[in-house]
Amino acid sequence: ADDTIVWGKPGEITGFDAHVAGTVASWQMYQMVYETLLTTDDSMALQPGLAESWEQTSPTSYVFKIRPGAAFSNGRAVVAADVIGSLMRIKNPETASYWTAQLGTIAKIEAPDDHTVTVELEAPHTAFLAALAHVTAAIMPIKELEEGSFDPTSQLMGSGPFMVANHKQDESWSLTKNPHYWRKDATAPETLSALIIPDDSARMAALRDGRIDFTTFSNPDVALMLARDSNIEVLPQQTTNYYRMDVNAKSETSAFHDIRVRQAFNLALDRDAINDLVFAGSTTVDYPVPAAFGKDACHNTSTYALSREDRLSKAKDLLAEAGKPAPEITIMATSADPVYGRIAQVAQQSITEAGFKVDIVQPPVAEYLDKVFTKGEFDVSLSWLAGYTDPSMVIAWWNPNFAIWNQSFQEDVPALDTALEEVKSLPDGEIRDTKLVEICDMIDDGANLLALVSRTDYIAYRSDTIEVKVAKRSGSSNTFQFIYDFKSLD
Amino acid sequence: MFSIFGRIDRLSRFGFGLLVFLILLGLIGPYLPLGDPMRIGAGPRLSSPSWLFPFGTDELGRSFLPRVVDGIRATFLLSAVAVIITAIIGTLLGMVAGFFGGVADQVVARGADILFSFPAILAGLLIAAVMGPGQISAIAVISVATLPLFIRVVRSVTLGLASRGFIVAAQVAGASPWRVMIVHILPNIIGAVIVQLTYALSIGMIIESALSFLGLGGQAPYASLGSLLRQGSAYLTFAPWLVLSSGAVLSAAIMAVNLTGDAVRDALEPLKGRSLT
Amino acid sequence: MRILLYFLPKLIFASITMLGVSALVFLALRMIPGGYADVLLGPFVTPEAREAIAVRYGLDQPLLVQYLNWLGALFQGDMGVSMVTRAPVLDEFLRRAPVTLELALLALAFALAGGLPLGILAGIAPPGHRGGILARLVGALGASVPDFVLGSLLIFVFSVWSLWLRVGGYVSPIEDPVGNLRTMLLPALTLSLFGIALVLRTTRDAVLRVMTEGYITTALARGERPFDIIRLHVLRNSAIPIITVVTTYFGFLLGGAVVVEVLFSIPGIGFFIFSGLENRDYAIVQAGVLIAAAVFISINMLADLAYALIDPRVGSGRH
Amino acid sequence: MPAPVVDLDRVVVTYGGGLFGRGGFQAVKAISLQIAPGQTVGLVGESGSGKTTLGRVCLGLQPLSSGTMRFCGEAFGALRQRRGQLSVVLQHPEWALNPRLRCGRSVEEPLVILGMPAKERRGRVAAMLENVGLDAGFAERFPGQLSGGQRQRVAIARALITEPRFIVFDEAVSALDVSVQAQVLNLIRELQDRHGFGALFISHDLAATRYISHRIAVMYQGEFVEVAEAARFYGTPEHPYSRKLMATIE
Amino acid sequence: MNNIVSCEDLVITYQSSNGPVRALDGVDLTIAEGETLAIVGESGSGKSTLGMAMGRLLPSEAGREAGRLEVDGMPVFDMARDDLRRLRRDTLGFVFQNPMVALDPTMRIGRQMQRAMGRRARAEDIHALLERGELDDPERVANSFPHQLSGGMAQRVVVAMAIARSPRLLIADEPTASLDASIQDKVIGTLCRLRKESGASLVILSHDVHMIARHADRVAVMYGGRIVEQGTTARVLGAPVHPYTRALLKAAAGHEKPGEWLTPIPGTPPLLTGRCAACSFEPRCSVSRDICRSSRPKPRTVEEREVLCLLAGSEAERKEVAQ
Ligand SMILES: Nc1ncnc2c1ncn2[C@@H]1O[C@H](COP(=O)(O)OP(=O)(O)OP(=O)(O)O)[C@@H](O)[C@H]1O
Ligand SMILES: Nc1ncnc2c1ncn2[C@@H]1O[C@H](COP(=O)(O)OP(=O)(O)OP(=O)(O)O)[C@@H](O)[C@H]1O
Ligand SMILES: [Mg+2]
Ligand SMILES: [Mg+2]
Repeated sequence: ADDTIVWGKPGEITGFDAHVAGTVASWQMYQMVYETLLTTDDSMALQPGLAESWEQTSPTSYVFKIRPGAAFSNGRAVVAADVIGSLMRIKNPETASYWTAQLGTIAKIEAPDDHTVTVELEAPHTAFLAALAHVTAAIMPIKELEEGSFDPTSQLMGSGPFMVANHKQDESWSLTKNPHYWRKDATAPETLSALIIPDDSARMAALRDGRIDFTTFSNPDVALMLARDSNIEVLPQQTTNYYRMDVNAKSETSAFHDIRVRQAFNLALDRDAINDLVFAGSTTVDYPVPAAFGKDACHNTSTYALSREDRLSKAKDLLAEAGKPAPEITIMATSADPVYGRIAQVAQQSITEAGFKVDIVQPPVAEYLDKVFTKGEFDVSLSWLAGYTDPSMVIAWWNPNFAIWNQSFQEDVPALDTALEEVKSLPDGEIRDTKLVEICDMIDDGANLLALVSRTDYIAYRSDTIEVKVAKRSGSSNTFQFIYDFKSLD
Repeated sequence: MFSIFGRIDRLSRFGFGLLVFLILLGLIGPYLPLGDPMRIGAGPRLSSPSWLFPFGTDELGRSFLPRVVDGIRATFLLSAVAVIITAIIGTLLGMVAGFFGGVADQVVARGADILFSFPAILAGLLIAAVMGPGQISAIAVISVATLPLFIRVVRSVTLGLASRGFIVAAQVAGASPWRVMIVHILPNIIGAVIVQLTYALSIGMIIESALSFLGLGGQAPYASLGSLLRQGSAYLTFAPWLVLSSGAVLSAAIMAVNLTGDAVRDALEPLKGRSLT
Repeated sequence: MRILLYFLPKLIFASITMLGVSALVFLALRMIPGGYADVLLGPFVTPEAREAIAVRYGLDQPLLVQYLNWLGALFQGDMGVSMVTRAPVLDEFLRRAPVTLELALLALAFALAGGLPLGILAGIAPPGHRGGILARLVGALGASVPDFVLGSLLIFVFSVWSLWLRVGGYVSPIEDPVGNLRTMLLPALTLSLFGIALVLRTTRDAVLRVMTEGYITTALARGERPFDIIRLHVLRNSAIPIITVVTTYFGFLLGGAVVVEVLFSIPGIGFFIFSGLENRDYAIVQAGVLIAAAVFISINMLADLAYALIDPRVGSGRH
Repeated sequence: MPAPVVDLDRVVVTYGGGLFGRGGFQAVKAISLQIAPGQTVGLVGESGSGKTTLGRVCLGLQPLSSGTMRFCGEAFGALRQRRGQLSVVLQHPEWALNPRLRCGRSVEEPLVILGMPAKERRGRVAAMLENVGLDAGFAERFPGQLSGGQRQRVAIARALITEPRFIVFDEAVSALDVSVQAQVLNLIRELQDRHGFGALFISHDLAATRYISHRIAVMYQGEFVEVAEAARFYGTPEHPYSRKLMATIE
Repeated sequence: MNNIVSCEDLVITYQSSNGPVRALDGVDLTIAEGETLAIVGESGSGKSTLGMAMGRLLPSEAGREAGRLEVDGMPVFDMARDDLRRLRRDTLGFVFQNPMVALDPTMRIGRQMQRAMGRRARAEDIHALLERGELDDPERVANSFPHQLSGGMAQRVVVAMAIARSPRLLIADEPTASLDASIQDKVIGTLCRLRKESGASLVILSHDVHMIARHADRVAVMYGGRIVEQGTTARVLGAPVHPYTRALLKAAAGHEKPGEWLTPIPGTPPLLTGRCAACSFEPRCSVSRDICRSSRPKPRTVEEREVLCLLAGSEAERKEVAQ
């Protein structure tokens, strides 16, 4: 009866610092509290956020006008200093933010007045604006931070629709409406509480018995499982994210040190089978440049264009050529989500047909990350990649000088690096698309980071208790970007 | 053996029969025409039990029955290996502690206490975290959890034996401590060890499946009964046969071991009741 | 005096055991692949970021120094801070302790209510008696159905037919006592089945053993009624093994009910340690395991005390 | 006169005590005793008077708190050096033999420990079993298939197989029936005549002890209160405690 | 003279895992009011079974196959539970072999005494009873737990408990076997004194012939589940006629002269599985004849005692004794 909606949150945040934490479980919570300068709409076009308008005055300079009514939850208005301080904090190596590189190189950032920020980049960086639209570039109350009344590593305080009233780790969050939120027509309820329920079945049960009003799933089968409940709706949200496999080209002990074995692996992977058997055909085969962007840059590379038979025979030939007709490999997937195990098993079956001998291990996340990104002790690793809101952002991952965390396993291809550098500064358009095709060919040839299928989020909610607004497509795991327009029906 | 069988009651006999059946099933399962446990897409995804797929199919369209049969073998094999290794180590340590006493006893007993004061599943989580998930760490976890069991029992039985005439006689005759332990003590504690072994086996099976259930046991597509349960639990409400079948078989397997353990114990140290009138 | 003399060595041994546990946990945690930096940053770990986080939490110091620092802080009641929330670990534990305690007490109550009477019945029933066989069957079943199997079954039943009970989650009993019961009953039942079997089997064995003792014959010979014999002689004399397993079981419930807490998403100690481990949140896991072990050991010492109160021979050096 | 097989000189045994060895319990208090070859010394006394402890001292199983123990005129040394020279027969017939070994194997055990070749052993075992009045078939039986008296005979056979110089019988006949007790007592007497071992016969049954012993020591709270020729115990012994014991057989 | 116990052809069999064991193979026995009867025999002869049968305290695997046993005129094996309980409580008193086992280790002596005396017993009553049992410091004893007493004291407590309700029949199964030789006599003395005071009948089951000779009025010798010879102590132990009784006396150490040899009974006692069709002592008997192997002896009266021997009193037998 009261004005509350309850979110069934699948995982607890991994830290409070929005400029640092790199997990979706954290991002989704930050989005309730923080705002970014820009945001995106239903079709992933950039939209005003904290900046009510912006202007690109040259290929390297931007002017942002900060929204007059915006204020942090303590009532203090958001001013240019907060924007500058936040961006500088991300840039500060001591913060250890991974977002530094996505922002490009800022030469100068200034505030002509309290509501204007000008940024001068050293070189053109097409994705600059898109990078500002990701929650990692959240605008924090810098004054309070400097005064010491706000500690971003243990508190959340932003200008977003909600503010934190209470947090019990691993148990629940209670958020109340930010009284100073600028969107005065927001229908959001007074309280948003979140219950942490990691288990899919338990979350479904909670949805059924009304303890939670909405939640998310990554397993497409939930739609099937919840179909019988007429008061529960399941909305698929297409994302630019996709499942991917990293192949360890660096390790001498891995069979994949030989590029031909990598290519054979890439060819032998049956992406359609993954779609059919793991996702019941509900998703699509995906590419280094995600399908959700509507580009067809990678569609004609041999890995995707050839028939399964041709691919298999080509793969076998490559293996024979490499003198390794039956390479022994291990696919590492994390145990965090059962979907990984399923993908790995289907992949296992499909590449076994080319002659590979395949094992699967599913260590916990921390171990997985350590083995893959720090030690480079693996053959194949399975994970998913955020596609963000601009093709050049995600594709930058193929440049190990940019994605330095990939250096443990990614081969450095100078030609590809150059191309990727180039594409960063090309504005969207035909020239860029041609460049993307070229890049896709190189990526396919290197067979080092492989795209598999796109990752759809499923938002399930109780149609009898709340009204939701969800973007059809989302680029930055910005699942609940319209939370301010959710409505409680009871 | 048969005389033991004759002496036990119907419930225990049922358990023993069940155990034999399950072990046989696990052993000859791969040669039975049950279908390929690994074949993805052998049938439609998540179809309910039918003649073709008696336990239904899983979320990758694999027939679930052969997977469960495979799981029986995996679960038994892993737990048995773990428990037998542990029994050997525990028996040795317990015998040394009980027979030599003094410092050796203190060290072993304290060590057992330390192991014992970790709740098994916490120890399991830690070990699986250190060693990485998989069969080896599952074996280690089972060992850590059941080792104190063996040490304690063997130690106390050995203590009881130490003052017996034949032990003292052997010592007086000049037998070395190792000779006394191997020739005289070991054969006399083996019964107690076997009883513990069956209980440890059932504990081992529970731990193995609990670890697999948490995703820390053997890795897919290898399937133990616990990992099948984990796999099925994602579809609990939609495809309950996955959880129900693997859960029922797992419980039956553990029960068979337990009942057999009871039978062995009843045969070795019968406890006769007495009526109260 | 007798009890004090009997207790002192146990206290000393307990502290040695605790020291061993602390060293083991500490070492184990440092051997785990991956650290909090990985968890916090996801895939975006760089050596610099890792270093920054290590410095922030003092993980850059030599192991021995870290261990001694930790122990030193522990003695002052400081268990460190959680890396995720940066809140004192002790506070977090104190918040969760009531949840786990409630769950454990409920499960224990069920276990005793079910296991004791059935165990006594099985112990005194003549061979072939129907009640005795039923009790043994319950015992065999209870010891054989793992908690996550039973838990899954209950989740299935109660999510398909939304009967009054609720699956998963947690409601504070202060805010909503009925809601609390609705959520806690299923996990408590799940945990108690094994307890019922444990208590039942132990009770049966202990009663059977006691029934062969001479003083039962003596009591019969002086014409006591069966009820009095059970009340006066059987219960007290079979209490020690029963107390032993009940305390072990309770200790397990307090520290090790991880699977059920995870399964039902109950924010208790077990779940906390579990996710602390997933997050490589060292302070939580160290403190958690240590607390679990301390609770376990103290409960066992309480049990020792109970032995000494029940059996006058304990600690007197004669048996 | 040959040296006594066992020669105890002011032997003291203290049990336990606190953490620092204080407040121990003196189970044997400054006892001296000589046992000559071929002689049986009976040891009687109430429960807890230290009989078993003294027996263990004579076998070299019990560390001394003070005093000395000499064996055949020499310092005792380690048990292993005395292989084959000592034996023991304890109470409880059901615990006397390793239930998992065939009786023949049990009797053979001391010879195996001595390292005697297998061929030689077989003959000795058969002869020894015959000596104790059991036919050779008993070698193949397990202790579970024997009566208490038979078991005690096998235990005696095991004790004698190495022709030891000294044997301790600790309550060796106490658990046996009168009739069987007589069998075993006679057996021990006969065998001693033949083999000439020295023996310590511990019992709280004065009747059996005086039947078998040459000398009897009465022990009370860790001390000898009377040591006298066995014949003395057919008359009136000196010490009141001894007289109390005598009363039970009149 | 009234008989407190009368037992006719009592057969009791244990169902064990190795098949049935016939512990009593037809026992005929009467016990008079106020007398002290000793039952002697080797281990396994059935003494305890007979003693326990008098209170129907046998374990559940034991069953009566045939015969009749009446205690105080009541058919023990055919009575209602409550009546049986009343019989045990008011008419019978038991003293078992090991007092440490017979007393509940977790209950103070006073409390256990009270259970035996009845709810209304006051502390003074308990102390008085303990004093009658020759326990010097009754207050301390009543406040003690069993393990705090010596064996002799504990057995006196058990004796005192047995006479708490002035039973008419006291049954003592090896009452001193677990005690030190030096205190055995004192405890048995206490028992006999208390019996005399209360005028009850006393049955002592034992294999200690010396002790029996001193305390019993009448002796019954048991062998193979039957009573093979019974009569007054002086007659049976002084001039035995059954070959078994003679052998038993000759085997017991204590009466030999210095240097003299004992004469053991060869062989081992029988373990019956069914009704013994011959004389069960025949295989060990030094005077046996063919007839002993073919017919089952019936009770006969020879030289003023009842004997189960086909040869007793015969010519051949007498010659044997003379040797
Ligand atoms: N290992 C031990 N530790 C401490 N005290 C002991 C130990 N063994 C024996 N005692 C004590 O030493 C004393 C003498 O014991 P011992 O066994 O020698 O007596 P005993 O005369 O053989 O008695 P029994 O006739 O009951 O066998 C007893 O009071 C006993 O409690
Ligand atoms: N519970 C039982 N189960 C099977 N057989 C039994 C049982 N109790 C006694 N017996 C057997 O019954 C026979 C008589 O036993 P009982 O105990 O009456 O003899 P006893 O004369 O009292 O011997 P002891 O002097 O050893 O006490 C023995 O052969 C014995 O083995
Ligand atoms: Mg002794
Ligand atoms: Mg008896």
